[in-house]
Amino acid sequence: MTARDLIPIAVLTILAALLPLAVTSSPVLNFLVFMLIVALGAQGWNILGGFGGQFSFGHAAFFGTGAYVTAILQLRYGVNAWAGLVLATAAGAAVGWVIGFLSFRSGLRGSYFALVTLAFAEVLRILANAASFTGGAAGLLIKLDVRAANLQFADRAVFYWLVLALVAAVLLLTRWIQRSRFGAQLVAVRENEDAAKALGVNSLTVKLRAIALSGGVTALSGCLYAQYFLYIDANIAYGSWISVELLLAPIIGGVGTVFGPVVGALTLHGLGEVAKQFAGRIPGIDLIVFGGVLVLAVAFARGGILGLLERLRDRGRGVMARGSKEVSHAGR
Amino acid sequence: MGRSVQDTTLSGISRRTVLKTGAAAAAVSALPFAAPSVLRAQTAVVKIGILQPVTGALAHDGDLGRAGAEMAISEINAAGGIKSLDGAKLEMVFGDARSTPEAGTQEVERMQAEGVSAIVGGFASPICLAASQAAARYDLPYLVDVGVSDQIMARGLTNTFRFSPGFGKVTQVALDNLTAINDKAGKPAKTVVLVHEDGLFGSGLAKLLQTELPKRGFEILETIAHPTPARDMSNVALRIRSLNPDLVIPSNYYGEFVLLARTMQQQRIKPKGIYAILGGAASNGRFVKEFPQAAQNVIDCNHWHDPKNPKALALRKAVEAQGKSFAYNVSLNYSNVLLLADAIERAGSTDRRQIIEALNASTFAGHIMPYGPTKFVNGQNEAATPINTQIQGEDIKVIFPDAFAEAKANFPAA
Amino acid sequence: MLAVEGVSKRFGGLMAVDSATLSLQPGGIIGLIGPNGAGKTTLFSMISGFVAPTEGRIRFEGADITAEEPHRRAERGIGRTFQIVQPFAGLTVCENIAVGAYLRHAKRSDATAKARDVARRVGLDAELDRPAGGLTVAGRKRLELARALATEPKLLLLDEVLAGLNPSEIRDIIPVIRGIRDEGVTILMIEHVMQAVMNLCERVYVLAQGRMIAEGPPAVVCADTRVIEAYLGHGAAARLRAEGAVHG
Amino acid sequence: MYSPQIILEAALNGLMTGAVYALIALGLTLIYGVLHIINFAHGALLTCAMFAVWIAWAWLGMDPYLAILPLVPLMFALGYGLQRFVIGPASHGDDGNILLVTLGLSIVLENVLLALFQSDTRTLDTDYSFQVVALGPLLLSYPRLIGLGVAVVVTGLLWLVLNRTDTGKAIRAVAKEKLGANLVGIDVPHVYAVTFGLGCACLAVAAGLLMPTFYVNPRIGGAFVLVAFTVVVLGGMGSLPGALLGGLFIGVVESLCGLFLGDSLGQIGIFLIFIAVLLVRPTGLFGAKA
Repeated sequence: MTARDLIPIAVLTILAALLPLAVTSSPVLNFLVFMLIVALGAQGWNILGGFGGQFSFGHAAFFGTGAYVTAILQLRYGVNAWAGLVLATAAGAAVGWVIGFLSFRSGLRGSYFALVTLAFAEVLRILANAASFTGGAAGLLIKLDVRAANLQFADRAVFYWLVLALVAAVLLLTRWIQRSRFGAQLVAVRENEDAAKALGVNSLTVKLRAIALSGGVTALSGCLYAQYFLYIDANIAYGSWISVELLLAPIIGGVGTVFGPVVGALTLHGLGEVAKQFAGRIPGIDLIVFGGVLVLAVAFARGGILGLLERLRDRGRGVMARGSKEVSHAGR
Repeated sequence: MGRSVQDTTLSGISRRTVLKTGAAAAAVSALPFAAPSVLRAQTAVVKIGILQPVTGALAHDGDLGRAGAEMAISEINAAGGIKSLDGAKLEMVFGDARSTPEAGTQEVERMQAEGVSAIVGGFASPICLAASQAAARYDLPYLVDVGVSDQIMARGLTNTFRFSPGFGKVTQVALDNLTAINDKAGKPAKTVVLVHEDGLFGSGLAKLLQTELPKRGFEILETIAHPTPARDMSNVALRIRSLNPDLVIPSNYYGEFVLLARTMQQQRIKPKGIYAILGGAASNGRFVKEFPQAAQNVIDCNHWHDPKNPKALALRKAVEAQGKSFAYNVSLNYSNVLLLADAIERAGSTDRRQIIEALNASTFAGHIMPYGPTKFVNGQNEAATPINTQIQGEDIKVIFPDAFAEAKANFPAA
Repeated sequence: MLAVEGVSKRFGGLMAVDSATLSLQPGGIIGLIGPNGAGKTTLFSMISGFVAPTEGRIRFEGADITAEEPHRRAERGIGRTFQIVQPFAGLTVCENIAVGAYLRHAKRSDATAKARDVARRVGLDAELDRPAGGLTVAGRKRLELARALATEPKLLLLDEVLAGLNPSEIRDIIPVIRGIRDEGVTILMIEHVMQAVMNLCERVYVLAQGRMIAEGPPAVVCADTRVIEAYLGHGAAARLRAEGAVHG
Repeated sequence: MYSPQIILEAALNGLMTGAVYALIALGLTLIYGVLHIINFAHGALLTCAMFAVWIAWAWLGMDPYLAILPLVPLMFALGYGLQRFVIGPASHGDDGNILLVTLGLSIVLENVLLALFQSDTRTLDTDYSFQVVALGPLLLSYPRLIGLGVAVVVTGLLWLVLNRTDTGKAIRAVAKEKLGANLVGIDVPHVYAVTFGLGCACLAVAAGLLMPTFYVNPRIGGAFVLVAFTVVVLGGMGSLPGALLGGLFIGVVESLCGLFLGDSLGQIGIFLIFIAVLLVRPTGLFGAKA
């Protein structure tokens, strides 16, 4: 990666990190923390769905695994919350690998892959709801004990910085993917699996790596959710709402781009809040906006918000550049 | 009734709101907070937070809870506000918990920013768990209105109070009352089938009953779990029919309870009694009105107002005049606000520590529940208790304990 | 280097390829011709690993590769192009070629350098930063070729790279193919443009209705009765000869 | 354990529940067979139809079975319009996009219903809602028996439409070979929309059959749609007889699993069947189409 790759990430992260110094309102910080947790999970989805083109409708399977693993480790085995963070990520990657192995080996793609991931998440939800070591339907409550060693902070800003740092780390990770052999092969598999195979790409391995990475990152966000709200149950952790939310953010923001998931999460949540300001008495108004934005984005803004911006920029430039391009064509 | 915030299957998409955070965008979009308070800067006000899920899966219940709280606030203000604070008026800061714990937390943050003195509400256990914990960070008094999960009070949070009975207490009383009602009728019921939804509420209850019922001489023939939403109750009914129990104890939500009752009616299953604990429909006016036949003689052990309290009757009239049904969470929110106002009155201050102290020392009896004076031990009102109702004719009647009973128990059902 | 031994492929009731045998020595351009539906592309797919043969064996440089995955064969040095060109539409031309180059160059800078080098060889250097989706048909054919070439194959399977090109485009690309051969890459090509086959190939194999019916230098094969009849129908060879006699 | 009579009754119950699953799946599989998309809005559309039946009963006093008659053309029109003017144009013919557009639609529909009707559960009551037909010692639910009959008839009708009418032939032509159908002058977008409309019309029938014994709230469709996916996958995507058999099969399996294992675990059974079929034989048990 070159400096040009790193600078935008660094600048945006630093700007975002300065925010708590200007904004001291807890509700705003709380909103931002939650938004960033969603963005992080969406970044996970984007690795598999955006770069790999495998649309999962069941990323709750990873989110929930992350949340449950950290909660169970802390509650049942007294494992430190920071270690829980690492182990939860690993568990998410492992679950990703298993689901990926089963479905990719059977050659599932497109709608079939979407359906099978959905079903896996539902099975996990029902199991978590029934099993006793997950606390069953009563869910799990992580003890409120505000100490940095427990990954609980008196100041919300600290948690904000923590999530922000992880989001930034995943931004770097995705930028690296974009610039690496693995990324090129992953995108090739997305665009045309047979052509990629003919070029020596082991598509199964590439997809498995992607789903493991994706599962790990999303599990990390689930873990942070559990750590922040200190309570989870099967419907929160494995509910289909999170699968949908993690998929919406990248698609609205710009699927398969580095910043897409973050832009999407911020836009959606911002729009939802605005909708509630204007029509708060209508239940579900923000969701109507949501679904509508999704349809509109697919219809008119392929590539999401970032794609739209890029095209607008290109159009601006295109007017000037067109002439020279045509010359070069003729010259060939 | 301590229901877990539910979410099932694909369409849960919106049941769990996809977008959950509260009104923080007010700040994000650079709108000022708390505009109303600016206008009232002259008169002293005490802000109290009312947290209810008025959108999402629990919207119907949340709406009723808010109605109860609003009634109490306007009543207190009409009677001259908080006298020890020179007649300061109560001002409601309403928060929509959107049927999810995160949204509940978010609203607590906003209420804190708006300077409330205490918060009442939550309804569902997961919301109460998360919201009371968020309030604990600021030592903000939190009064749980309904959430029955025993976890809520087991965390040792000093800011959290529950006026109504918890899960353990409800079950205990329900069993005591069942035994008493059965004994009084000459012990007609010996065998039991438990039907429960497989969420927090139903499973927890079933587990408790499985250990407790045999101790009281009942034989459990079978425990049947079903998901929410259930598409079909005919299997459950079939099993009940083949087991032919004296008593069916269901614990589930409205839709499934109605489905079960109607399917049992269809399959001509007539046990000696249907005894619901925190039943989803068993003390719901709409069920009685829409399916009087299926509903007939169903007994419930649940939160319920004191039917002999004139204030309760007046409240019921007022709520029904608004076109709303009168449910237990109206009475509970109403009573909780009165309880809180009394504590603020005695504290003579909006200081949080002093309100918490006043709540701890509360012996408030001006509420409309059949509890008598409150007595908080570690935040839980020890005096709180559920009572038994039975659907008789077109009405829900209190049948036990005798001190509150409006009618005699029809048991075994004719 | 490549030995296809009695390979068959059955799709349901249809025998697409019927015990075909083929053997290539290193170097040179070898043609695979035959009428439509003869099973040429199926045979290619079996050599490159996309279709598993029902019977028979395939060896490459002595190793039995019959059951190997396509990507393993690419690693061994078998490159292929597709009849229907399949560019990675979301990537630029350079990135497209780099996917192939990554097979032997793990580092991005190396792979990109290799891609640029290949692009120059096939005449795509002016298009490097354009999105692949925007290329003309001829451009896509070149890209298809470039990507396969970037994997540094020993054996290159070309599936109708000339189809859909106009005569001047064909004239432009033929030297490119020759250039590849001159660098020591063995080429096996399916081709319909007979003029190009005559021009390029040292030897041709003829497949008809799944069977290998002839093999030899192009001029000899084209005069073969069985080949003419396979293309033009039963009795065609005799008719042609008769006509030839009249006009001659 | 259980008497044979109970087991038989459970199996028959399952068969009758399965008939409704089959009807819902029929629409889904038809849409899949022709458009090659999975319609994620199917559940929300079912909810719409159920609310429509409820409205017809509550506001107009119309019998739920009778309500099917006007509802079938209405749902057809809704489906036609959605495909023609929303899903088709918005998705630019890309499968991934169609998934997303139907997902977006389902979110919008559900929440519009939520805004209009709030979240509480509604039921309706008819004289026959909980009537039974006594077949010897067996008590069979009268409305469900009707459901079973109607499901079989509708499948038959749909089959006739597909095989005996010009529209049906056009639909089958498009399902087989989109490009070719286009070349011979078939209006492909119109055929797509007709297919989508037919799928929605099936939902109208299913809703009318469900409402006498079931309840509706804005999210209820989700309870059925995953089962319908399973049925479709099991029956072979795109196969009408597959959907009917698959629906009946799933109904019986669910019922018997529920009887022996409890209804909660019965649910897991459905998903496991679903996953197993997808992984092992994605063409379905009854499906011939690859």
